[in-house]
Amino acid sequence: MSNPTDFNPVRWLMRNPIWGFVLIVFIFFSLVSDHFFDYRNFQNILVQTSTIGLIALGMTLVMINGNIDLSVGAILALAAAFAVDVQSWAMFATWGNWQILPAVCLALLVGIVLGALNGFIVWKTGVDAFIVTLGAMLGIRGLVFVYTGEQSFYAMNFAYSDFSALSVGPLPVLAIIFLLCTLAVHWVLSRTAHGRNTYAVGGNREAAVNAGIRVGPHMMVNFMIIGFLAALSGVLLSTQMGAATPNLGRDYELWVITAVVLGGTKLTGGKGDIIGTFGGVLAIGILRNGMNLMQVPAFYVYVILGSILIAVLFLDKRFNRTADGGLRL
Amino acid sequence: MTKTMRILLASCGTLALASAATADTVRIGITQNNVGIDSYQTTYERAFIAAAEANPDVEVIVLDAGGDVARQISQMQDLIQQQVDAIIIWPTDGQALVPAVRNAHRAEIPVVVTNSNIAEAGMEFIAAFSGPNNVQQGIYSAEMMCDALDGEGQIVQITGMPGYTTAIERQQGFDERLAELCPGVTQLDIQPGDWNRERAQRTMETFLTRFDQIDGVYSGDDNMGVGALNAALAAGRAEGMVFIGATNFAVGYDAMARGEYWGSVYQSPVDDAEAALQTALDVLAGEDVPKLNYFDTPKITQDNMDEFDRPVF
Amino acid sequence: MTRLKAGGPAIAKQGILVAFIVFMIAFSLMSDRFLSLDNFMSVFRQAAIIGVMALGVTIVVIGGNLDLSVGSMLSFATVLVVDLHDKIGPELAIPVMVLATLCLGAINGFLIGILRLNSLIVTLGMLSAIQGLVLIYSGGQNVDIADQSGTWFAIFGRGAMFGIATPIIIFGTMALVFHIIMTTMPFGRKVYAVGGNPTASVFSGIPRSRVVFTTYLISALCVAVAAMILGSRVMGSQNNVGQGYELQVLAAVILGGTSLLGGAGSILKTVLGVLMLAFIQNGLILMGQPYYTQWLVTWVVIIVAVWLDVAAKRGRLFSPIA
Amino acid sequence: MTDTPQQPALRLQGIVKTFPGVRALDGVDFEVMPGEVHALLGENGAGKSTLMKVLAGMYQPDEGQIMIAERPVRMTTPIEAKAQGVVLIHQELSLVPEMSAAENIYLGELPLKSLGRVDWTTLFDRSNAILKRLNCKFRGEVTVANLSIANQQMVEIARALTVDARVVVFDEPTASLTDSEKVVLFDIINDLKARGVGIVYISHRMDEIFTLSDRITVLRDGAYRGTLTTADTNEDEVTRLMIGRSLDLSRDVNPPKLGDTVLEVRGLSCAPLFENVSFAVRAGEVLGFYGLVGAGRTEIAETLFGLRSPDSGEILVDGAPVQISSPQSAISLGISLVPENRKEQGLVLQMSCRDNITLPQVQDLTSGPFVSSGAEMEIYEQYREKLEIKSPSWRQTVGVLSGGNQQKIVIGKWLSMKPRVLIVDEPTRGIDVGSKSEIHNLLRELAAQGYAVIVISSEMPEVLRVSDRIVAMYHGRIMREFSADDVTEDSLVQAISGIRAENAA
Repeated sequence: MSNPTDFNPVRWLMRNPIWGFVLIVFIFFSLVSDHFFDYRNFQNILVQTSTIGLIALGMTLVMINGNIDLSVGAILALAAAFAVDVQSWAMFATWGNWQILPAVCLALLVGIVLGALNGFIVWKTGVDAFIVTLGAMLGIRGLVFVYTGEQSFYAMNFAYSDFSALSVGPLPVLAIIFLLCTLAVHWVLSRTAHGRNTYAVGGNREAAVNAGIRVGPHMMVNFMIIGFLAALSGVLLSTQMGAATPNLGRDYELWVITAVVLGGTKLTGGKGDIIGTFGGVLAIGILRNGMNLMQVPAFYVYVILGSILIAVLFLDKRFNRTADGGLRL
Repeated sequence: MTKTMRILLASCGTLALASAATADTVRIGITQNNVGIDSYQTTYERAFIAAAEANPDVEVIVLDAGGDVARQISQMQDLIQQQVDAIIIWPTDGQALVPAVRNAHRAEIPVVVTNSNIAEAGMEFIAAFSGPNNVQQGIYSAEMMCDALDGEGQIVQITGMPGYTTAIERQQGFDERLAELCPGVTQLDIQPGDWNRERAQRTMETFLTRFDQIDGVYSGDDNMGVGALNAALAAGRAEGMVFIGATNFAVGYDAMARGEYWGSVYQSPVDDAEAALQTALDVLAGEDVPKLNYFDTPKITQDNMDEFDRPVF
Repeated sequence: MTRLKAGGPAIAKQGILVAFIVFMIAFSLMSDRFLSLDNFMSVFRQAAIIGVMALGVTIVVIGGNLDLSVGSMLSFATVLVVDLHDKIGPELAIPVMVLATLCLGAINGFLIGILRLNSLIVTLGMLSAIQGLVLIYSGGQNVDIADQSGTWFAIFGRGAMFGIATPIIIFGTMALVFHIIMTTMPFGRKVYAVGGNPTASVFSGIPRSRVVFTTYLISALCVAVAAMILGSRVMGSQNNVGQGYELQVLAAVILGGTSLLGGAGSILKTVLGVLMLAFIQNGLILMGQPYYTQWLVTWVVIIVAVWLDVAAKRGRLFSPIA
Repeated sequence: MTDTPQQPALRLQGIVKTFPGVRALDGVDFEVMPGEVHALLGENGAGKSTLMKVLAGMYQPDEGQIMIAERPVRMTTPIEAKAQGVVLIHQELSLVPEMSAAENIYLGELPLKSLGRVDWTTLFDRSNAILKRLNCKFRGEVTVANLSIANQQMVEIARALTVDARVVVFDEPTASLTDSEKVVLFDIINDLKARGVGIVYISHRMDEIFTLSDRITVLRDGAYRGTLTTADTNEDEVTRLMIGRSLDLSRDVNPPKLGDTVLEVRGLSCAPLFENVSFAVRAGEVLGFYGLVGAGRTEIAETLFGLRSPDSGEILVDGAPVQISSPQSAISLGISLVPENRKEQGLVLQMSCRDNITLPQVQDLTSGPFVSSGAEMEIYEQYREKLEIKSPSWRQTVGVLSGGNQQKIVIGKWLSMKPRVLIVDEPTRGIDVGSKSEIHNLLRELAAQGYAVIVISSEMPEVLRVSDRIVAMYHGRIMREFSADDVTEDSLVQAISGIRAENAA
């Protein structure tokens, strides 16, 4: 709980180096690219980051818990497939545009159920979440292929893909959903008992157990939240495509983890926040967007993104030295 | 055709506006599928850039989606944002890019689809398609297979990366044509090789264990075909086995020259790239461009390979 | 504090072994082609590339770290050795490739061992950066060896000794050597100590940084060897040839019961994990199952095998957390 | 208090708890009266922790009854136990570092508004009130990671006060407290007692138990061994009950046979941890370092072991100045360190006893390129005998051994290196009385064998018992040096509280 009266921007940036980085790349691209500093482009960046961003919100919770979820990319793909396919089920044929509603609900439910499954396995078996979700990442992708039969699904109804083009006032609706979810998860994490317990479970599991927090169900809830957000992200992505492809979301888990770690969440758990994650997501979004605008060759983009990830990690380590008091370990 | 006319008119309008803004050069953005993944795409990109540089009136923005649909959608947005004069897209997925193409269409930027086509639903939003006909290539391969086996035999198929349009279309063309042309040829199994020679080799090794009699192998491209050939050679069972591929790679061409590889479909990335750029320029110039511009991808076999240059990739 | 004795019959502690035997029996029953020397040799040969890499990653993981960069490092090494083969000849290409790959390993080792950055993120960054390097080096082109039948380079992937394919011999030999290193040599002991408790290791005078650094060099060396097998087997390479291998390798290591927390694990069990994955792939194709079945099966197998392992260690099936 | 004084606040009857292969509690009876401090004693492994976990609702007993105010209750979670008025204060700090003190105090039961929102105002008001009652100088808003260990302990204690507790269980509460902080804690305990709360007090420190408690219950091997009234018993009797034999607690008074100065430190500084520290230790003597937690003692040891680089000063071994840049160089100079935190710094818990002992020299115990199993066994057997390490086999992972045996393994590890100087930091922390005296005797014996031994301790009886000379530290400085003959408890306390410094100033 930082006290607003003693807010010190320099110290704040030292603790959240990612926002300093966001600022730097923002200024950099504004100066070097003609098309970057433009209101429409900012809209684009928000929409583009919403996919990774939504999942990153959930990943922040899961990682503060001291867990990780590698299966989000596959969950996203399965949810997208459901969202698109269910619309064309015969039972909803007479529903008109309302046929989208059960499709989206079912897709989100799929995400929650798969998240619950991951969480339940982590809870009951005590197997490391990394391993459980690594398995799920393969398995759920298998489910996607079983379900889709390798084909892409597409939405007959253009109303579905029109949704992604909607704007409310100055903001595209996808960006609004992303921002609302960001606020909501931030609120959950910083203001509710569940959110505070998230820190407790990751920061000192034993203490959480002793304090009577039911660690297993608690972690399961967070896996359900990330499942929901991955599914939501899949649904929104499928509205942008008007379709769902079986390979959707491959490698997303890696980018999501990258964004969350850039945002200062510790892999060991107990530490992190949504403000940082939002910064991490924006950093990747702005970099990708800016490099696209500047036409950085694809081959170099890999090198640049990889190096930046390591560099930020290094800076974070420099700024946020833990209290080992100079012990050479 | 009225729809097309309207698009063309719209395109011309854009051109007029754009020209007013940026003097006489046209800016064309291209977003490719996945440049690093194989030589075909890389050679395509080089040829595209070379062709653009040869034309002083053209400025190109070259982007690569890295095989990721979402990233390609972002790149489409970025290109629309930059108000390029035309967009060339090599879709990572034929279905999923339809809304993005539609957005470009709404922004009155003409879109040329290259190499692998957009889904039916998107046809009304594109100015033109330029590229090979993947279904037709599958059909060619089926015909060659049928020919080589004299209508009788057992074959296996190694497909590209599951879920990608090119892989799906080639398989579809092959399967349908084979069934119709040669009911005497049975497909024992179909497994993916992920456009990867080593993985194709592994898949083939397992096929060889599983089936005592394999008369022919159809692979989604020559890269995988050569992997399958390697496996058969190593097992000493390549003799008399018919290997047919698609997208003739240099390795496939050489294997054909050695007589180990039966045939493939010749497809030049240079032609592909140049055709795409030309189509875009034609559209911008207001010419009446047909919707579908397939460039020729002939069959290449041991018999006629002298007529073709060794592929550069 | 009363401690639980690791209870249960000894076999329950060998989750992977149980799963392995079950699968071998199941496949043998379901496919008459499965249980044959030829098929086994073929599976061993296919498993060799992943296997050799998994050996190195096992050592890294026992040392308490992760290595996700092995996939793109494999692409790098294979492209390099194949490309240089025709340019400077295999006798020079191999040492150059090994050196270059070791350099990448040294970068990992420096960032993780010396600077103490988190290994998951560093190797994730390296995964991306090395993939870029490969593409820049090759210009995105496939590389091929022109004279495929004439080069002695063929020995690594295609050759055989005493009727056994070279990849199997290389994999087997390396597994044995690493097993001996890890179980009977001071270095192995130090890796277990550093992975088990890095602080206590430093307090025991073990050069923790150097040990971690070395594990990454070993991992890179394994990748270089895997690249020789791969390059020689395929006689060419694509730029993304190793894409996704890091996860298969990791899955094999995990299946082998190596703890991601470090300090525990075994080279021989990793070999079992590697073979298990390879047999699942092979067995399911032999049974005519579509390729995605193996993903579903792997899902279940990974969780169940590790679960049995964990359960045996804590002496009860379900986790005690409420 | 409505309960009559005769009615126990809490009563346990015939509690049995078994784990696979272990009967951890075997029919234990225990009761606490309101307003009573009841000490629970037993060696490590005697079943105290299990009993406490049963009390706190973390374990379910297999047999037996828990009665609160003579009503049988079932407590299946810590929350239920707390609701019944039974609160456990843990031995190992059970706090979440990234949360505020207030959140930690109310962990698991944060005051809520609608929608699961935390009611911050109530939370901070309530916790600040509690902290004030405890005379704490920090507020509930502070993040726990920024608090000192003692203050963190206060947060832990504050938790007990959030409910109207009938029974508060203190499990080794003073392990990391300084003497002055202990005084505060004892005040709090007495305050609770005066309010009629029943206190269960678990500690290894006899002096504390005799100062505080009204009754003492002793457990051994999971079984109830008896309850004594503190006023009518003495340490000997309690110890005998605990370990089943009597213990020689006297200091061995044989004058040391002193050798040459092995290690000398001149003007060593590592600001702000310690400054201008000078001392020397000779072969055959035990030099005690006494001071409060945070006085800089551990940091000096770490510097001598190459884990910190000093700002200035000299270290001389055998009269020659040396540079110690790493533990390896310290080891090669014959300096070894038995660290403060056994589990985190001393041992690789999942490694075997033998491998832990030979770890520092594994590089040299080779025949050819291989570690010589024979040489390892020889060393292990030698030190197992010498230190009387009780372990079923050399293969046993050290994690399951008792604290005393673990500590012996760490000491054995360094003795096997044949060091010149053995630095032992808090040699008996968390070790039961029986093993404690064994380790004290061992340290004396080592000195007699010609080792130069430095013992760092926060326990005065320990320092007095083992040291030939005592260095008192305060705030990173050496205040005074005493010889064993002229030291008094008073002068020692004054020195480590900085009293001499204030007088001098």
